[in-house]
Amino acid sequence: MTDSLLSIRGLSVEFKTELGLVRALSEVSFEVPRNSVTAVVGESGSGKSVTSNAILRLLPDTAQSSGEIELNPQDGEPVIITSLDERDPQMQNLRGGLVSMVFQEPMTALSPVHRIGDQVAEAVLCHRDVSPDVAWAEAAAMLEQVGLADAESKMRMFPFEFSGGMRQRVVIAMALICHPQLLICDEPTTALDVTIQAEILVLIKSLQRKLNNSVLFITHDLGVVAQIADRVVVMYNGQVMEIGSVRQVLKNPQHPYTMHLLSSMPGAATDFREKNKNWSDGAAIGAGTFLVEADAGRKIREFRELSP
Amino acid sequence: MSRLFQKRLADKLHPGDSIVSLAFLASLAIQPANGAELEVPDAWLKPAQTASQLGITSFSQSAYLDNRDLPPVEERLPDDPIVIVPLDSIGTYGGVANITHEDRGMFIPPEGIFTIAPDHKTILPNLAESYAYNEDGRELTITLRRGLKWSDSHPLTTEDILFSINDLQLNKNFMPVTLPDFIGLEVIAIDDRTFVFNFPSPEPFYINYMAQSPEYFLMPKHYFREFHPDYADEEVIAERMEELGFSDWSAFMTTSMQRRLFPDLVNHPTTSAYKIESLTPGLYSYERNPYFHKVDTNGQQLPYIDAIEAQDVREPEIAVAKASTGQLDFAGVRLPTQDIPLLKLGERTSGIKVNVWNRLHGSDLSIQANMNFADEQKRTLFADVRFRRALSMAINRNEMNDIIYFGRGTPRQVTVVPGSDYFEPEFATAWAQYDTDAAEALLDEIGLHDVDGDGVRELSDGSPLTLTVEYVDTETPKQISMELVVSYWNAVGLDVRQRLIDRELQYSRAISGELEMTVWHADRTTDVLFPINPDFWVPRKLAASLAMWSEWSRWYLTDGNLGEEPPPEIRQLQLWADELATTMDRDRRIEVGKLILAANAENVWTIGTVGLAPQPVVTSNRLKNVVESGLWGWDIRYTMPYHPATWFFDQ
Amino acid sequence: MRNYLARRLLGMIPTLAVISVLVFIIIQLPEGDIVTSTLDRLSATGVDLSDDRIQNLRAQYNLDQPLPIQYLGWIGNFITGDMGFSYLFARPVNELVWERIGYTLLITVCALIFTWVMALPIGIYSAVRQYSIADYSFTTIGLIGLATPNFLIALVLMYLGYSWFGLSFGGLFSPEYLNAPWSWERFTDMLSHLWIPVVVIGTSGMAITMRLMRANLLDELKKPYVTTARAKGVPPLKLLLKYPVRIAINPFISTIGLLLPALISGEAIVGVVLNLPTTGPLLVQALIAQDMYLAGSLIMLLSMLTVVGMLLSDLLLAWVDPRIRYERT
Amino acid sequence: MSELRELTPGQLAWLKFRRHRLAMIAAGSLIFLYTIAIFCEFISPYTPEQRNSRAINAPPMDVRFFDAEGQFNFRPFVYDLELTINPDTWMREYEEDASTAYPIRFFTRGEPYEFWGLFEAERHLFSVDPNGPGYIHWFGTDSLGRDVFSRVLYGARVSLSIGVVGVGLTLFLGVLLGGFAGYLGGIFDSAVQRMTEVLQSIPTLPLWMALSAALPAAWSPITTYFGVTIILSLFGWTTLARQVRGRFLAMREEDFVVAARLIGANDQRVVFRHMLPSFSSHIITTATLAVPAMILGETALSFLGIGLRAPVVSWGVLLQQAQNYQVIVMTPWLLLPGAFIVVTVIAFNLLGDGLRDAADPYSSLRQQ
Repeated sequence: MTDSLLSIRGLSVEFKTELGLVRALSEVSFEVPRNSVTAVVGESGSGKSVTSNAILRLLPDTAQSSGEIELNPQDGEPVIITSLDERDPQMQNLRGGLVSMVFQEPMTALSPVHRIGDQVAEAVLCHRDVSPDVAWAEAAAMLEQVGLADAESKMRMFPFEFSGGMRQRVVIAMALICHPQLLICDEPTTALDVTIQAEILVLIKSLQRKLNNSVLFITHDLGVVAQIADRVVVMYNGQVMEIGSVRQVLKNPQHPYTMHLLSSMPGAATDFREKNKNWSDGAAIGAGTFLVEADAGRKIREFRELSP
Repeated sequence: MSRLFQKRLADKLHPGDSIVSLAFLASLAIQPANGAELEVPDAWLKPAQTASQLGITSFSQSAYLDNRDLPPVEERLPDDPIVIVPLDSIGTYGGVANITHEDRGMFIPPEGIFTIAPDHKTILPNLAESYAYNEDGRELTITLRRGLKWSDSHPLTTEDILFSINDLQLNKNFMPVTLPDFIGLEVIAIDDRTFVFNFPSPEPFYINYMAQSPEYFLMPKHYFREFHPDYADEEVIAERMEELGFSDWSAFMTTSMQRRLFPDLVNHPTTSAYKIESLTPGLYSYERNPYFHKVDTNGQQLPYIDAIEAQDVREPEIAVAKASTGQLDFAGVRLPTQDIPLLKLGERTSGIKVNVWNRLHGSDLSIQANMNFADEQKRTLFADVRFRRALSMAINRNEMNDIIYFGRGTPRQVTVVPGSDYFEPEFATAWAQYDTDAAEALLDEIGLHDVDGDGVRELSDGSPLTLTVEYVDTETPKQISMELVVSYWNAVGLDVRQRLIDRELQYSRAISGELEMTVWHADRTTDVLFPINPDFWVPRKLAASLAMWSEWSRWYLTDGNLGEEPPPEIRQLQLWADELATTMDRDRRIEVGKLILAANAENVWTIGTVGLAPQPVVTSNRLKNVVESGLWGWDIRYTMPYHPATWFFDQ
Repeated sequence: MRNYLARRLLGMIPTLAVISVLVFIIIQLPEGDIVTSTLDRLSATGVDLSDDRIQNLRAQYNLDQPLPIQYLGWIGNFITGDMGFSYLFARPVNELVWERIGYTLLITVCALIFTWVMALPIGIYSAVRQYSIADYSFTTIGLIGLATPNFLIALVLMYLGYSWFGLSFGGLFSPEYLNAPWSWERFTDMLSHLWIPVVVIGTSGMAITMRLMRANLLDELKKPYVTTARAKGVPPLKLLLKYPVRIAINPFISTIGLLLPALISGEAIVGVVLNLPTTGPLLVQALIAQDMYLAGSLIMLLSMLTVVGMLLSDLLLAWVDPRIRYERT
Repeated sequence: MSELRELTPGQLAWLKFRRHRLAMIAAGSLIFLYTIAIFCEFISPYTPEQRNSRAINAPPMDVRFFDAEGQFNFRPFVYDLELTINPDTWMREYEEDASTAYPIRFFTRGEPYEFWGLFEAERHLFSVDPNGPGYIHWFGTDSLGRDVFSRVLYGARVSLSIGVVGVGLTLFLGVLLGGFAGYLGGIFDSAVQRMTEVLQSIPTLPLWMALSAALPAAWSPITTYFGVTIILSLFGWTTLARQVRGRFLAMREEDFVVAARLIGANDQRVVFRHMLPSFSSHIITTATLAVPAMILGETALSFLGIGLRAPVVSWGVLLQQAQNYQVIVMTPWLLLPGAFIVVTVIAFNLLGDGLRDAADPYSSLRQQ
């Protein structure tokens, strides 16, 4: 047993569909050490999002998972998440408490009919027994931290009055407000345009240092990986291809797929057309609790074609 | 009175019997009304005796009227009140009767100057103390009882009669068309309770008319004068109408006149046993009229029952449901014959009593083809006696009787009831036998052949022939009957369409001759109305019930100014009718009456189906003194001869 | 918000105008309607046409004027609150209507509430437990309600109401309370009768509402913000009610407007069967008697109710849903 | 790695629809009902107007296999009924007379009829004792002694067809107006918009009533039938029009339409060749869900006595004769047409749901 915050052992996930079982993850195992950023990289459908959702048990009921996910918080008993029951109070305090998540789609990740402030403060109220005012105040502070100028007034506004970047900051604030030990970022920047993207990345990194928690960063973009991660997990088609430190993996990849992946990316610079393509795929996965399976199927077929 | 009836009376009467004694009942056979015999107190058949005649000196009132700072009952009653002998037993005061709007005319019949005896012929004085015709029948002198009062205590005098006739019936604004019965009528007041009618021609039956339609003669002047331009200031009236919500004074008064059955529509003082206490859309509440002019044989002022709640039940089905489940104390009007089994079921489960009376309708249906219809082809067809006979003979009346009337009706044409002086059996049976071959033969003879072989006859010129029957499904089972009739007519190759319409619409369309064919129920079949209103047999009136010859009637009514001149045989009818109403010679009268009916029997101007049909009359078990069998119909104002004022609750 | 309201109010005017024309045309449709027949009647009986009453009649409905004038006359009176005179009842239409419209509204609104109180929870349940036995059985029940002709349910309920609770047939009150002044007893007595029409009319709308709610909620449940909230650790029930349900309900507020006509239609026929003191039976009578001015005014009035109802529902929607509120101000 | 199959959209839809068991059942029963409606003359033992004066308000008869001795007969039979009118209760009482049994025979000659008004025929699917006194009333008889079973069957033809014909009209109007409104936009659009708005804010039943009350009495049954149908569909089109319009607005901008325009296809062609097909499935669904409204509408009108008129037999007309308290207590079998209405309406709704799910490309395939 290493002393890592999160360890995933032999995690497999299958989705029931009319077309039979579709396997999204098979035998995935990796660790997330403390106080570091671990990136899971791979193209859409490789199962990274499934993995992240699996950690918070956010998979649709059609999913059947096997394997083990263990969370090993500081000053706390290790939790086998996979063995927790949905209704288990531990589960509630895990979600958003110990582990929280930033989503890919800031546009839809916030409820359109509730005020920003309420949505952020709610996270506090869900986990700590404090008065609404206190929660509100904390929310304000957090929003300031994620760089939302004059939060107090902004908190009274509704999401649709915000730009994508601002919303993503809100989502991040919401995720961090309970000082989780593990922050999962599922392609948090893909939906944003380049400049904003950079800001957000910087923000996440700095906050990670500040709050010294761990980040599990899901992305398809090796450029981003280079920018932010300490360790990398390369996934493809529901399997882990390669694990290692950023330098090692990017400098001399072992696995043919990793090489293929690197070659498909012109340097660390990010190309805009690339963005758009991934954007649409990403959307499909991010929103696609329902489309994942069909999507996965498609990807798998594609791969058959390109690798003899 | 029929000889039969007199004989029966003779049998029943023994010397020394007090006329008041309830022990002796006269029973009259009202026609072979399916065996039903009507048992009523002998006294009901004679002019009611008064308290003084019976030595009744002390009078009592219902506790309902105590401490209402009313004058004592003696002062409220007429000086010498009429005594009504209750049917079975002296009643006790009290109770509230639940009925429906439509039955209020039956629970509270109008109290007129005259009333009708249960033999359905004799006219008896009511508010009148005495009356006398001069020998040529052109002059009728009437004396009202002493001390009569309206329900608001105001004395009832000749003033009111004069007002009703001169200021209403003869007022062009109020009655744009003077009713024939008032044309040329002249009233002279002798004193405040004696007046004289002078008629342009002999009117031996005018008392029948006054008994059957009392409202025309009794409008309370002291109440209505405030609304009458001849008495009150136009502006004031206009304002009153504004707040009462009527377009003008005549509209306001017509409301109470047009709906003759419901004189209470406007809450004016009345002579009836009950007066309106409050009006709401859902409910009319009545309370006893403290000035009612009748007492029972113990000197108790009638009526026995204190109050009446008449609910507005629009749907006939609901009326039936309420009646059969004991939610009404009295119901008759909208109870169809076919529902008798259901009601009888209620008799076993819901504490009600189902009395089966007989409708006086000569036929439940009077099927009428408009011989004055605008369409030339149709009118000539309808005017052809062979066509009408064919229609009549195509109808299987026995089957109708079995299917609709449980075999307890009488298949017959539209004619008077058997008890009538004018009745002859063949009037009822002429052209009434079921003979499709004969019917088809006649249709062929007229030239209605099925040219294109589709099983439907075309007109002689080959153009299609469709008959359209529009009618109101009211009082008698018309819809179900017409379903059968139409199927019979289809069977002889006639294409018939039918549709239900509303009463008001039927009225308008009928008298303006817009109805091609229609259906009504044939009343005016007793000696109360037949002699004065032989309307189903003679074109002399415009009414919803008479759509077959509106133009000829109009011609008659307007002395030939409007409408069409009728053909000789029809004209002859009108002349006979005039003679029937005016002749003072009894034998001649009966002769003429029979001539009219005979002509009708031959020509089938209106087609009958089944008559003298069973009429369910439901009473709650606690309601007493209601006759078990009687005649039911408009001629006698339904219950007028049976003294509803003597009905009471057996606590 | 204010100018949005103003815009909507202005928008109502043309709508109502068109409706009124439509209604007027309908009034003119049947040949030989009661007013004209009354005229025929009077003139046919040889009255000279200078007679006051005929003049009143003609004047009241401008019968001797060309149609457009007649229309203007009618609508003019209507706007000034005079709905004319009913020949069928020989009373002013206003009286007839005002004594009844209240009950119509009462029943309609209760029916609406009933529909929602029953349908929404069921809808939510069967969305969350999609394809469960309960889901199916509720759907079926709802469908039966939708499928059974209103008057049939009415008849049967009326019968059961009598044989089980000894209720008097039809009407809104037992005879003894018909005339009584308002009191607690009278009120409860009314409730004991009210439920029948309310249930009858309500059930017809239930199925649709149920299935709409189910569909909406199913869509909302797929939205990312639900996952966000879950990830935030909001407990399941609270999450369900606070987010997806809250949003899925909004559309219904806007369907009030669409439900109203249906409910009022339903009321019309149920009123006849149950013999209610509402506008429904009045309308039916008027139509069958072809007392077209009474009928016309009634239809016009009911339509106005609906239009106003729609406006209210939109305002309500704007009030609960910030998105709409903002884009409209 | 699990086995994966390639599916065409059509196959996918059918697959989804088949999964929708209720919809399948609904489709089945509708097919059944319509078949009955089509062949009603043949299937029903009697004609709707045929009276049996020996059986007035007779209750449904039991069709038996076992006779009085408990003997099993291969051929089902009914006993003769003795009618007596109870003198006290005035009730028509029917006694089964076990001594005379009438076996049910198939493809017998009976009351002649015109099949679809085309050719004369007199074969009926089944009957008892064709020219003898025996009779069979499976659903009982009405107050005129007419066979309820036969009448329900004939009623099915009218009621079911009214739904379809009416919806046909509705579709035509809705798609036409909605389509062009959405496609052309501008004045036409706002005009149609206003119109739908107006029509939707009028309570339909009163309008229906007003209009059908105005139908002349002299109209032949068939004309009245069409009159009523048209009236019913006159206000139904608005909903569809709105939806169609919405779809068009959305689609007008979509590439394939723009493309079609670019290659110079005229409006009409664009609308009907390119846009309509793209959501025909949606239209079909809406149509299916619109049918019940029609059927219920007809019922309501007939109930009020301003819809169809005898001799036309529709379920509504049948119920109109069975609308009262008396029927519930004394002759409940007269309410059977109601059951048929309920079944039909439910079936159409379920079918509609099924089609909707099947047609919706975004609805998922999932286990049930």
